[in-house]
Amino acid sequence: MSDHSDHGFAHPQSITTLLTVFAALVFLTIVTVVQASFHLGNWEIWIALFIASLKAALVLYFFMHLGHEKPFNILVFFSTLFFLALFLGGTLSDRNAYRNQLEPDIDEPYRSEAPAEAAETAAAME
Amino acid sequence: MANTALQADPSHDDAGHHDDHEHHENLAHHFDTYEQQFDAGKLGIWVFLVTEVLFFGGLFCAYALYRNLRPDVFAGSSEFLNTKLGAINTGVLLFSSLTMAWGVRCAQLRQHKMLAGMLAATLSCAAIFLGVKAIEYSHKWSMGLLPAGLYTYDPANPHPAGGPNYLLWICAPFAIGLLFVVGWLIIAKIKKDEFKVRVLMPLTVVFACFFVGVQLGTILESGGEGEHAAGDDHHVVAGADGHAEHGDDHAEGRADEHLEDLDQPNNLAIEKADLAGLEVLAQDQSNPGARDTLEALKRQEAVASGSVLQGDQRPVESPTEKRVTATPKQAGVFFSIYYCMTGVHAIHILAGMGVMIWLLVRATRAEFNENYFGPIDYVGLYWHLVDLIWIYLFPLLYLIGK
Amino acid sequence: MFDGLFLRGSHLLADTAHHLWFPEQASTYAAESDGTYSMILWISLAFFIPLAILMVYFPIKYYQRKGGKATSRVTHHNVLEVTWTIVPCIFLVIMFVRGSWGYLDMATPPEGAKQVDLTAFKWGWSMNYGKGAIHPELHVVLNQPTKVVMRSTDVLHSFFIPAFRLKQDVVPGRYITAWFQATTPTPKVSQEEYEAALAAHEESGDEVWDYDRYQMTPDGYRYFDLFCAEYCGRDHSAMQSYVVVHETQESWDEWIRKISSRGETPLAEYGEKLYQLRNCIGCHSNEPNNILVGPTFHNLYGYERQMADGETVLADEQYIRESILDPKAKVVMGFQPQMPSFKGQLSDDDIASLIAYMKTLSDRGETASEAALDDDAAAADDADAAAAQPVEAIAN
Amino acid sequence: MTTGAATAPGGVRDAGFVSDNENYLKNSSGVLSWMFTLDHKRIGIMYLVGILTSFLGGGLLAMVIRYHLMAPGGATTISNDAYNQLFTLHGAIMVFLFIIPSIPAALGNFLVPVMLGAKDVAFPRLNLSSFYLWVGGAIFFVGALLMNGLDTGWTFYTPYSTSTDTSVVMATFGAFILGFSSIFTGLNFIVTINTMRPPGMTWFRMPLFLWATYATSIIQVLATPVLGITLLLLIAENVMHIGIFDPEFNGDPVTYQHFFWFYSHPAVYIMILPAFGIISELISVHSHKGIFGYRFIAYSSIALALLSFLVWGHHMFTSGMSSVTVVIFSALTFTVSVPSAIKVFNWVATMYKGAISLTTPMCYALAFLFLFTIGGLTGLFLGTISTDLHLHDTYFVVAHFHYVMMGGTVVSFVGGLFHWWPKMTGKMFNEAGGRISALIVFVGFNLTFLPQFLLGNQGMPRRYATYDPEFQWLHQLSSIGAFTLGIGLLVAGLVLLHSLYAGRQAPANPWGGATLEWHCTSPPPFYNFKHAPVVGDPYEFANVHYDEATDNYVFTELPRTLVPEEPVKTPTPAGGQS
Repeated sequence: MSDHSDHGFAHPQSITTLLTVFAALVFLTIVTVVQASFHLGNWEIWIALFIASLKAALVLYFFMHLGHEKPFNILVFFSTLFFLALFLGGTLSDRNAYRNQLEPDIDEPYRSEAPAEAAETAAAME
Repeated sequence: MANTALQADPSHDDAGHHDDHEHHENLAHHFDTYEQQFDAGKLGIWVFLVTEVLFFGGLFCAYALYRNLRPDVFAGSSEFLNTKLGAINTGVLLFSSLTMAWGVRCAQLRQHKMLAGMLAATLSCAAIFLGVKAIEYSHKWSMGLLPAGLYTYDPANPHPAGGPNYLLWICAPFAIGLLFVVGWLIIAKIKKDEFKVRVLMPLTVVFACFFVGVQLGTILESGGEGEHAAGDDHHVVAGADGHAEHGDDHAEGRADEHLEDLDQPNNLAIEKADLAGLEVLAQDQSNPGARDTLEALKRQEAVASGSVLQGDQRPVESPTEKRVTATPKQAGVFFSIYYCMTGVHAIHILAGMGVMIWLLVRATRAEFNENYFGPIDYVGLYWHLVDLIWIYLFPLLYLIGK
Repeated sequence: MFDGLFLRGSHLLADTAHHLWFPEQASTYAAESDGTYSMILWISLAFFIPLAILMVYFPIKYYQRKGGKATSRVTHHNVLEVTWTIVPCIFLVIMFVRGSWGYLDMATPPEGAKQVDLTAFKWGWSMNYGKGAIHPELHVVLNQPTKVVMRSTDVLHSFFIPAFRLKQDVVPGRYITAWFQATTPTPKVSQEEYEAALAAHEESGDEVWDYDRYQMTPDGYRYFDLFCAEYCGRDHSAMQSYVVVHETQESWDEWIRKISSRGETPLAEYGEKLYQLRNCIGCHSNEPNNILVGPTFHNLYGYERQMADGETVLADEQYIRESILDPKAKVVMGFQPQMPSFKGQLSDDDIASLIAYMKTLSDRGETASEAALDDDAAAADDADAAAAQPVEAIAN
Repeated sequence: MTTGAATAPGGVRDAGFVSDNENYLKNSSGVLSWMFTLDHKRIGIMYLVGILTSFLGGGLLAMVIRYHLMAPGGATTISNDAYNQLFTLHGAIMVFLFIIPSIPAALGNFLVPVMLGAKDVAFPRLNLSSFYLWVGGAIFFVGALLMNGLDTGWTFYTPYSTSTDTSVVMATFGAFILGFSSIFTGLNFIVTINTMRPPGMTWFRMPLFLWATYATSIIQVLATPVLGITLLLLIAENVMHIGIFDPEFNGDPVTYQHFFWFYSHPAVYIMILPAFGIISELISVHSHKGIFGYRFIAYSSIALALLSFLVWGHHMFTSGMSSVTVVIFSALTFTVSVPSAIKVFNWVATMYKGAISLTTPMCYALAFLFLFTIGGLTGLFLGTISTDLHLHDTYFVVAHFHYVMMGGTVVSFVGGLFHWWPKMTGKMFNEAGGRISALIVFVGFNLTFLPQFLLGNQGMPRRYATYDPEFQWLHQLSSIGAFTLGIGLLVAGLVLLHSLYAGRQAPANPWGGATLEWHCTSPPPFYNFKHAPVVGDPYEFANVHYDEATDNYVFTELPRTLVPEEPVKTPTPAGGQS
C-alpha cells in the first residue's frame, strides 16, 4: 500500500459524479422553494423534510462517500439518527401529552395574574 | 487460536518523539501503517460528526416543540425571513460542498495547486455565506426582532431610528482581517517570500468575498423591498401572536395595524379573539386552568368596560393590566430558536474556516498525497455535515407558511 | 451490620404506625404505596441475604496465601447464567405492574372531588378554598376526595405530604392536579392543651406560631407535615405547611368561616394576622434593621422611599396598595423585583387592613391618619382614594 | 532505581525494573515535559492529581454539610443561602470535576493503551487537550465559586437557574467545557479500541475493563453533546431570555428536565460502568481465577450503555410528565437492572473455588459488592412509580445514589487505584494500612447512608438546610458516619502518599494478574512495552506463578511461543519520501 502507483486506500471520485450531484442538489433546492409557495397545509412540512432528506442523502452518499465507507463507520453514523429519534420522540410525545395543562395565557407574564384566585374573588363578590 | 505478538519496530524501542519524522513523514509514532492512521482518523471524525448531529439535535428538538405548540406564530414570524437570502445561501453552501469534495479528490491525486484552489473556493463561499448572514442579522436586530427577552419589535414602527449600526460591528472584524492580510501580502511581495504570497493571495480573496456577500445581501434585501412591505403587514401577525388574520393585501394589513394601535390602551380584543377557543377548552372538565382563565378574562373584560362594579362599588383598574396585553413573547421564541440554530451553525462555519486556512497552508506546502490526505478528508466530512444541517435549517426556518 | 438494620426495619414494618420506618398512613394511597414498598423490600432481601452470605463466606472459605492456585477453572455455565437473568426479570415485571397500577389509580381525580386551588411561591403555600377563603394551611375533610389544582408563581416547587405518600411538582406556566383521600383525621386537641399552648405562645413572644413545638395548628388541630420537595432557593427548607384532616364537613365549614372574614376584628389587628397568614412575614420583617428579601415594614408608612430608577416616592396608602397589586411597578432601591402580585388574592378590605397594620409599625403612621385608625369607614375611604388614582400614571 | 532487567526464573522477560531513561516517569524531566507531554500515562497521572484535588474539595464541603446538619436549625452559623451553595458545589464538583472523569480519564488513560497492547491512544494531542479542557472547566467552576457562588443544585433546574443572581452562566460554561473534555476522552477510547488493537487482541480477548471503558465511551460520545446544547441554551436563557426553558417567556421547565436528563441519566452510567470494569479485574486477579461468564459481563456492559438512553424519565416521575410517559419510563427503567444484576452474580460466582488473597484492592472490591448491591436494590423502590411518589427528592434518593456513586464508583476507584498504584508509580504501599482504610471506609459509609434511607422513608426532603426536630437523631448518626468515612479516605490517601517516598520497589506483577499491563515493567517504559507482549487470554491464571524471592508473579510455561510465527509486518515508509 505504500506503493505510489496505485491510490492505496484512497478512492478518488470522478469529476462527473461530483458535478452531477451538485446539479441535482441545486435542482432540489429550487423544487423546495417552489413547493413552499403552494399551501399544502400539514403536508407542507413533511414534503419539505422529504426533499431535505433527499438532498442530505445525496451529500452523504457521494460527497461524504458513505458508499465506500467501512460498515462500522456507517453504523456509527446511523446510530446517531436512532438516538436522535429517541430523544426527540421522548421529549415531544411527553410535551404533547401534557399540553392541555399549559396555562392558556402562557404568553403573558405568569406572575402578573392569578386566574384561579381572580375567578374565586369574582365569585365571592357577586 | 493464532498467537501473534505485537510487532515491534526496533526504531521505536528507544523512547523519543522526534526520530519518527525523519523516517516516515506524517506517520505518528504510535501508528504502524498509514492505513491504520487513516482509519483511526476516519472513525474519529465520524464519531465527532455523531456528537455534532446530537448537539444540533437539541436545537431541532426545541424547534419541534415550539412549532408544534404554536404553528401559527411560527408561520407568521417566518415571514420576516427573506427566502431569497436563504436560497442564495443554500446555493453557496452547496457549491462549497462541491469544491470541498473536489478538493479531497485533488489531494488523493496529488494535484497540489488545484487543491489549494479548491480550498480557497470553499473558503470564499463560506465568507459569502457569512456576508449574507451579516445582512440578515443586522437587519433584524435593527428592527428589534430579537430573542424573547430582548424582543422590541413594534408593528407600528418597524424601523426605529437610531440604535447602533449592527452591520458595521459585524463587518469590523472582517475588515480588520482583510487589511491585515493585504498588508502582510504586500510585505511578503516586497520581501519576495514566494510561499507566503501563495498563501496570502487566496486569503485576500476570501476576506474580500465576505464583502461580496454583504453586497449581495444588500441588493437582494432592497430588491425585495416590495415584498418587504408586504412583510410589514405580517408584522402584525407576529406582533399579535398570530391571532389576527394574515393580511395578504397591503391595505388590509395597514388596517389591521391601525386596529392594533387603537386597541393598545386596554387591548382586550386579543383576549376576545381567543375566548372562543378557550371556551371549547374550558368545557373539558379536566382542564380547570382553561375554565378559570376564561372566567378571569371575562371578569377582566367586564371590569374594564365598567359594567360590573366591585365590592366597594367602584371599578378597580389593575395597574398590571397594561403589561398583560399583547406581549410579543411568542414571536420572540421563534427568533430565539432562529438565532440559536443559525448562530450555532455560523459558529461552525467560522470554525470550519479556521481549520481550512490551516489546510490551505499545508496544501500550499504540498503535504498531501494518496497516503496522507486524511486531514482534507476529515475537514471535508465536517464541512459537508455543516452543509447538511443547513439543508434542513433552510426549509424549516425560511419556507414555512410562505 | 446493615443486615441487622434492615431486619430490624422490616420488623417495624409490621407496625406501620411506628414512625421509625414510615410516617403514619393517612390516605387511601398510603396503604398501596407501603404495600408495594414492603413487597419490594422482601424481594430485595430474598436476593440480598444469600448474596451477602456468599460474599462473606467465599473470601473466608477460599482464602489462600500468596501463590495459591484456584481449585476450579470454570469459566461459564450457561444454564446458571440464563437462570439468573430470567428469574430477576419475573420479579421486575411484578414490581412494575404493581407500582404502575397504584399510580394509574392516582392519576385521574374522581368526579366530584372537592377542589382546592393551591399557589406555591417563594417560600410559602397559599390554599384558596373559594369565596375569598385563602389560608396557608391545607384543610380537608376525612374520607372525601380532594383535588388540588396547583400553580407556581415563580420557580419549581413540589407538593409533598409524607403521610399521604403523595408528591407532585408544581411547575410555573402549568396547572397540575393532584388528588387524595385522607383516611386518618387530625383531631382537635383538648381545650386545656390548646389553652396551655396559647399561653406558652403568648409567653414566648414569638411572632409566628411554632407548629413543631406545640404539635398543633394555631387553631388547635393536630396536623400532618406538608413539605416543598423541589429545591427552590434560600428558604426551601422553611417552605412548609400543615395539613389538617377534619372529621366532619361541619368542622371544616366552621374553620372556613373563621378564616374567611375579618368580622369584628379591628383593621390593624386583622392586618397583622394577614401579615403572618399570607406570608408577608417571609420577606418583610416588622423590625428595624432586619432586612429580609424585601424592605422592612418598620417605619415604612409615611416615609420617602428611594426607587431603583432614582425616583423618590412617598409611601402612602396609594403606594402601598400599588406595591401589593403590582409589585414591579416601583421597586425600592437595593431590592430585586421578586414579589409576586397579590391581585385577586387580597380583597380591598384585606389591603386596607394591611395598610392599617403598617401604620402601627411606623412612627409617622398615627400622625398621618389618626382618624383612619379610629374609624374603619375612613380607612376604607383612604383605600378608595388610592384606587381612584389614574391607572396610566401608576403603570408607567 | 535499579537498572537492568531482573530476569526471573522460567525464562520470563520484563519481570524486573526498567532503567531511568526508559521509565515513563523519568525519561524526561521538568515541568514543561509534563505540561506538553503526549504520553497517555503522564496525562493519566495529571488527570489523577486533578481529580483527587477536586475530590478533596468536594469531600471537605460534604464534611461541612454533614456538620451543619447535626442540629435541626443548623449546627453552624451558616445561612440557608450558604448551605445551598455548599450542597450545590459539593454536587457539581463531585459530578462534573471528579466522578465523570475519575475512572475513564485518570485510570482509563493510563490503562487502556497498556491493556490493549498499543503504544498510545489514537489521538494523543486530543488527549492532552481534553486534560486542559478539564482544567479550563475547573477554572470556571472555581471562578463561579469566587464570584457569586452557585446555588442551583448541580442540575441547574430552570426557572430557578434563570432567576438566581449567582454565577450560573459561569458555572454552566464550565460544565459545557467539561463536556467537551469528556467527549474527547470517549472519542479517543472508541477509536483506540477499534483501530489500535494489535494482532491477536480480538474483541473477546480484551480485558473487561476495556469493555467497560468502551461502553462508557459510547455514552460519553452520544449523550454529552445533548448536555452541551442544553447548557448553551441555558446560558442563552440567562443572558437574553430565549424563552425555551423559562416559563416567564413561554418556555417549559419540564422540557429542560428532559434535555438535562437525556444526558444525565446516561451520565450515571458514565460514572458506574468503568467501576464495573475495575471490579471485574479486581475480583478475578485477586481470586486468581478466570472471570465467570466473561461474555455475559461484556455484553451486559454494552447493553447497559444502550439501555441507559431509554430511561431518563425516571428522574421526572413527579415533575409533571404525562402519566403515560411515566409508566413507559418506569417499564424501561426496570430493564437496566437486569444487566447490573447479572454482573453481581457473576462476580460472586468468580470467587467460588478461587484462591482469594485479601489484599487491599480485594477488600475494596468486596466492599463494593456489598454497597453496590444495596445501591442497586434500593433503586427498585425508586423505579416503581407508586413508591417513588413518596421517596422521590427525599433522603432515600440521596442515600441510593451515594450507595451507587460513592459506594460503587468511588470505592472501586480507590480499589483500582490501590490495584494499579504499583504499576503507575513503581512503589508498593503498606498493605496493613490499606486494609484498615478499607474497613474504616466500609463502616463509615454504611453509618452515613443507611440512616438516610430511614430519613427518606419518613419523608425528609433533600436539600434542606434546616429540618424538623424528629429527624435529628438519624441526621446525627449520619454525620458521625460521614466523619468516619472521611477519616477512612484520609488514611487511604496517607497510605498511598507514604508509599511514594517509603514504599519498596514494586515488581512487574505484584498481584498475579494476567492482563497485558502486568507484562510490562513497573512503571512501564515510555512506549509501554520494551518487547512485544504475548496476547493471550486475559483471565488465564494457570501459567502465572508466585516467585517468593522477588515477591513477584511470573509467567511460566507459556503455552505459546514467544516469537510470533508469522513474519512481522513492519511499517514501511511511503515509498520514496517527498
